[in-house]
Amino acid sequence: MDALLLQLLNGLDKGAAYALIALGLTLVFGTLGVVNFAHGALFMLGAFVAVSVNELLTFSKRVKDESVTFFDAYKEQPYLEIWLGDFGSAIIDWSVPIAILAAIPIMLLIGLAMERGLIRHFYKRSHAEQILVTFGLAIVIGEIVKATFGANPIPQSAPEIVSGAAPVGALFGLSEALVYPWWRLVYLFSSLAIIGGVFAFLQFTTYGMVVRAGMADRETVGLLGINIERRFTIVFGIAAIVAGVAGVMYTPILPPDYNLGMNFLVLSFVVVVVGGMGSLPGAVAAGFLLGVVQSFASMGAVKEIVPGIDQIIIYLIAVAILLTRPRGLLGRKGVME
Amino acid sequence: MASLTAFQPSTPKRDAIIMAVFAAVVLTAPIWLTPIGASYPDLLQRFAIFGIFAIGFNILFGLTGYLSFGHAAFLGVGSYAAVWMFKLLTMNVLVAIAFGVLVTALFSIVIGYVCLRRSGIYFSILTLAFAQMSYNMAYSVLTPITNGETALILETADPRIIDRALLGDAKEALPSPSLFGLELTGYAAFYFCAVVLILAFWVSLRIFRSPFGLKLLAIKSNQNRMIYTGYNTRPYLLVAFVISGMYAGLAGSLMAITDPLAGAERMQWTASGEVVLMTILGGAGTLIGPLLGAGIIKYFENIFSAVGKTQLSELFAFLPDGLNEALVGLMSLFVGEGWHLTLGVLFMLVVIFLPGGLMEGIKRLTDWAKSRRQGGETVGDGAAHQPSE
Amino acid sequence: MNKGKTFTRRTMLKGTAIAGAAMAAPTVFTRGAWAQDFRNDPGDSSTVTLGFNVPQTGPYAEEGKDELRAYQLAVKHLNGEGDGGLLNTMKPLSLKGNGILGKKVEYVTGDTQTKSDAARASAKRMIERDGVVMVTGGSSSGVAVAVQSLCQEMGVIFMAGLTHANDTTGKDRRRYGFRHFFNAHMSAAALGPVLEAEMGKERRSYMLTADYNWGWSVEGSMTEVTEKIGWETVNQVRTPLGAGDFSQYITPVLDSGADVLVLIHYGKDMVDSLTQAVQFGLRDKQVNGKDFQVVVPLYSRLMAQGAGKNVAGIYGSTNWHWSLQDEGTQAFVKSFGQEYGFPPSQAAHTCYVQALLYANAVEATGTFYPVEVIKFLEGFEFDGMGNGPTLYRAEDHQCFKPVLVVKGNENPTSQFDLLEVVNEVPTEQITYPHDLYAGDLGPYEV
Amino acid sequence: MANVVLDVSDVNKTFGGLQALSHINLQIEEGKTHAVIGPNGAGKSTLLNVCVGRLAPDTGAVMFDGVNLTGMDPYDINQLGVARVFQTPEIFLDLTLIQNVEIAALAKRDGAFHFRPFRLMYKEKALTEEAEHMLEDVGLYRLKDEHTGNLSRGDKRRLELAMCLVQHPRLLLLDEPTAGMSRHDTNRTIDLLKRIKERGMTKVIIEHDMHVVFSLADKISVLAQGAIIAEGAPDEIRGNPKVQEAYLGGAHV
Repeated sequence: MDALLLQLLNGLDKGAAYALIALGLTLVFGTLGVVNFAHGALFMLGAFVAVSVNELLTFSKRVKDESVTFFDAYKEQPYLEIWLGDFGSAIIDWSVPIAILAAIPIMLLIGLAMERGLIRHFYKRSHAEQILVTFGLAIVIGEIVKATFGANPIPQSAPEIVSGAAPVGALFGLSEALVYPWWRLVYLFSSLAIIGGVFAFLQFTTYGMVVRAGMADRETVGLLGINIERRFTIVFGIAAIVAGVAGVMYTPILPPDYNLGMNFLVLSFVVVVVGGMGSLPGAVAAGFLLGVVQSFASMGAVKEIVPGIDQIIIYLIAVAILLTRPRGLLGRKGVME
Repeated sequence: MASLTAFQPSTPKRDAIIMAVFAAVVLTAPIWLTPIGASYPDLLQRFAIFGIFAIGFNILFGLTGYLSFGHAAFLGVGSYAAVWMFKLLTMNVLVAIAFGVLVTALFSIVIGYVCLRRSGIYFSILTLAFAQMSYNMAYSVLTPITNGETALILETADPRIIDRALLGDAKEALPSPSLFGLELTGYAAFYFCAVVLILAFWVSLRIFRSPFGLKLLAIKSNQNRMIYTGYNTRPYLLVAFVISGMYAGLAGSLMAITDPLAGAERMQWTASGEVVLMTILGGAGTLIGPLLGAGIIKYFENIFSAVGKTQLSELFAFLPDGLNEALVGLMSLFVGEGWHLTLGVLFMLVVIFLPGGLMEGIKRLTDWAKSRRQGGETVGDGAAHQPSE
Repeated sequence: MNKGKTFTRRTMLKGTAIAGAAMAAPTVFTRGAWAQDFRNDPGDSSTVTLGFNVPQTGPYAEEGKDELRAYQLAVKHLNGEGDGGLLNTMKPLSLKGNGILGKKVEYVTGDTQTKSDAARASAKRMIERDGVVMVTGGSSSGVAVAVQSLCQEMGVIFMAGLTHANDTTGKDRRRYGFRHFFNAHMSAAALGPVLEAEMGKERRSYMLTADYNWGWSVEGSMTEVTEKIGWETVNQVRTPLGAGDFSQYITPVLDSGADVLVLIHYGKDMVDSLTQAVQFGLRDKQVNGKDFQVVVPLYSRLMAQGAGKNVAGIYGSTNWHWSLQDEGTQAFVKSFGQEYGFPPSQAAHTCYVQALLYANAVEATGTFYPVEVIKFLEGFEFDGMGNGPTLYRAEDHQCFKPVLVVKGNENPTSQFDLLEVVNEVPTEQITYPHDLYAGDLGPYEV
Repeated sequence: MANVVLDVSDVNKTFGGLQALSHINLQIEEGKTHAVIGPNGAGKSTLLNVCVGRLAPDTGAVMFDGVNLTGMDPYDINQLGVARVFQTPEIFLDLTLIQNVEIAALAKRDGAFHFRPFRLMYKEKALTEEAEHMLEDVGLYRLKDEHTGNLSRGDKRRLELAMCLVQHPRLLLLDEPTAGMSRHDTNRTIDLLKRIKERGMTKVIIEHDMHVVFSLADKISVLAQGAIIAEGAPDEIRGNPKVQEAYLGGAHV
């Protein structure tokens, strides 16, 4: 029972990551009609915003380690700590949450630049060409990050107070042994909040209503004299922010490297399509569904029955859903069929 | 040029010329590729093999518009099947090819039958899912068949039933794949691949020029109209899918022939993505484009990745020191470990400036050249495209 | 490098297409003529080319970069430039610091991408186009085995880089392949006594294993050794390569009753799974009245860097570490550190040593003829290369030398001071019979 | 009485509670041109879709020449000799005009599926000639090697018609063949359809434009709210008060 609960949490956690990336992917697709293979790169860039913020905050005074003679080895002490003492340490400790704040404007800018500079010229081009150009862009972004930060993963840590394991079991009157990392809980709930925020934005603001109407029938809304293009540019920015913030929040769980985006890209495409092209709730539902299924398939009891099932379960479920439901969970008719 | 770049009516004479030029270009590749450092057997073989792979992929994607994101699975299956033939029966390459293509055909019938129940991106993701499942299983649970991460390789202790029966016990050394006694290594293997490539290209040309090919193109253009015009499109798509899968299987067997090893990463999504990129880069739906795309990507992968700072400074040695260093520093971002960057930039440039791929660029170039020559000639040339009157 | 090849590459780079055409065609016919000789004989050329095949893209790109640095350093030292590095400490030494057999050493590089196919393609390019006499490098066992068998077929010597699976010199050993790096069996044998001393005889272990050959090979060796000291294996779970999020494999550990987690992952997988295991509070846990422990059988400093402070107090084994105090290590760290400004990784070390060992063997035998070089290396005993007295065992081409057991440093004094050496396990303890992992080296002449 | 080619008997079709077709009975006689008219939303297109197998009726049957079409695939229905022109032209963009017609001719000759990859298009002389004649027939011959994307709407419609005609169907279904055309184009299309009529081809036309209907039809059925409210020769329909009512004062009539 405890094991099942933990796996459910794991699955939701994983699902939250899939859902956040898929959400942006499907938003961009639904509004702009662009298949964006560089979306994973936005996630990765977000993670490296966290890395950069951390490096800025821990800019250090270096004390040479005299015992090492053949090269310069340093004991580093961040200037923030030297100048501000404990307060400085606290700031550094909170570098990931600070990076989330920083990521919002940075990712918005990156998103807008990407849309203005490249993506908008590809609205009317074939999906094949969109794939090629955005794939090229993803490679270029990845290589630039590699050249700047190296290929090795760079660890980030969550603030001290949320870095340990939460006694979930004790809180809910279950087994004492039942613990779950605080940061993963924070991540899960923040993701839910972000997803809720995006939906609320689309549901309750006039801006969002126009965007939704545009997703449903672009031409008609265009005929109403509303400048869809500009609004869609903003949508791209929002997608970039969502992906970027997801990336920042994921760094304490997964030390980022330049390949991070590519690793998530394929899975998030599967998620989007399983959810149904052009459907936001579909993408979110599929994200959580696949995450949870993947977790449960990894349990020892399941693997004993079907060895290696955890390696293929996502694809198996994807195939099953696509064969029983022609347009995924909630896809609209005629979109990319 | 038009009959090369687009689906245009052609004439037997014109096609004969295309075939002759193509064969000549392929067979002389070791000579004209020398100046760019690409003339050594392994890369030449790779050009031919990935050319076949891309040509086959283009029969599906270029003609029907169905974008498979899992074609590498067929490449891998073809390789595994061929290596198993080497291990179990004989080192004769024809047996390996026949078996490799046969197994891939069966495999692609099953996968095609399932995936073609959907279209568009749903089809793409279905193919991707099957390929990823194949890859993941080949890497782990199927290790007894695939030898997992290490890749399936030949052993001196392999049974090779036919060879042993005919030639007695093998020598101590590993045998090489051979064509009735002719060892296929180095340039011999390249020429073998080249001949297969020419045949594969010929088949693809015939398909492009056939009523069957025309129908596939019509499916891409308007499947609804096809159905109301009296066509059952599903079997057409399945046949195209299987043919294209068999091309991949053929390429896979050839990979096993030129290098008797089959590894799981051949089936990974990145490998499937690579052939998609090759085809789009060169120009989907054109005869030559996919080949061109395959050549360029393989060239970058094998040559650019091997250029280091030393070679660069040799190259710019004629420049003054400061300039030399600056240029070498800049260029070294794009070669060696930076070859991915070059590839990414190339993708973007091609799509931005040449919608329709490299063949579009070539077409524009020839059109421009023609229009420069003079108006009258262009008209005469245009008439040659339309022989049906 | 002979004259023709220099010409080829220059022409390629300068894009001039003149005489190159004459090159390729004749090769078809002359190939047969080399047969009684050997492939890529440098002959009268004043230079000789080595092929450095390392991962430049993909998950081990950082390690590959370090390997390449080591090779470039080795080339410098072989040619008598720089401070000479291990040429000063190696015993017995035949090298003279004037290249190999008086020929200046040049090199070509390639990208293995950590894929068997790509690695073989790039090795073939080196052999077919660039005419290398030896191929070396790599950062995974799959690549090592693939390239090794290729080199056997081509008759070119392969000096493996970082490869840890037993297969490389076990089931898949080859006459033309040599491994200086240690292997899974040795890791386990070295860790056994240390784990017993540090954690006691009554432990319950839980293993998470990367689901491919290397992982299985370590899993097998670790199980054998830990059960021999009395530990109980609670469970062994295989995880897909590159899973990223390992939480679904870690949570079952929590209430399994295990008190030791053995993480059989390498590279990015190890960084991820260790980071996540620590987040799940495993390091702070008490089970069966004991502190919960984590063991990482194959450790590297680059990985420790990726996992950050999570490595503190975690045991593992490594082939070599820069903080060793012997003469060889000091000499190597000195030249590497002065050249690049930071200490070499174990991958860099093994690659550097492999390059020197090959060169030394050629110098000693007086010929590039691979059969003679192989015969020299088989059973070759040497010292002063940073690992103490070492034997290249003839039967399986595996080096035998002491193995280091290390622990993640709790209080690092600098950014490189991530691992502390706990024990240097002597060679006798980790030696095993050569037919324990049966394999066939194959013939000398191919 | 002439031979009945298409026999629609008691067909019902509902979409989620909305009765799109109710108890439709329709007999199309061989060689006649039968028009189905009615206001928007009357169920004309649904009726057509039932006839070509795109929609399956809830109850009732559609018989073509003694064969029950219910549940048949559209391509099989076409192979029986039923061709359809769509309301918005459905042609093969990206291909040339001649190729469009050739594909249609191939369907007639080779059937629903035919795999001979080594035949060559440029050796199909007879087929090409037939297609060229057809294009000549509809007045598009001079554009035969153009890509269809550049055609005007009227030309596209004519091309689609040529694609249907080249198959020599026994029954031709036309969904508003002149919708969106200029008067000039409309008249040309009427002329074309009249010529076909002379060849004795059976046609069902769905049309808004009364000018077209009365120029062509031998018999007219009037559909309103899913039911046939009147049927008869053009003159009978013209004077029918129910029809006038259905058309809101019958401004067109």
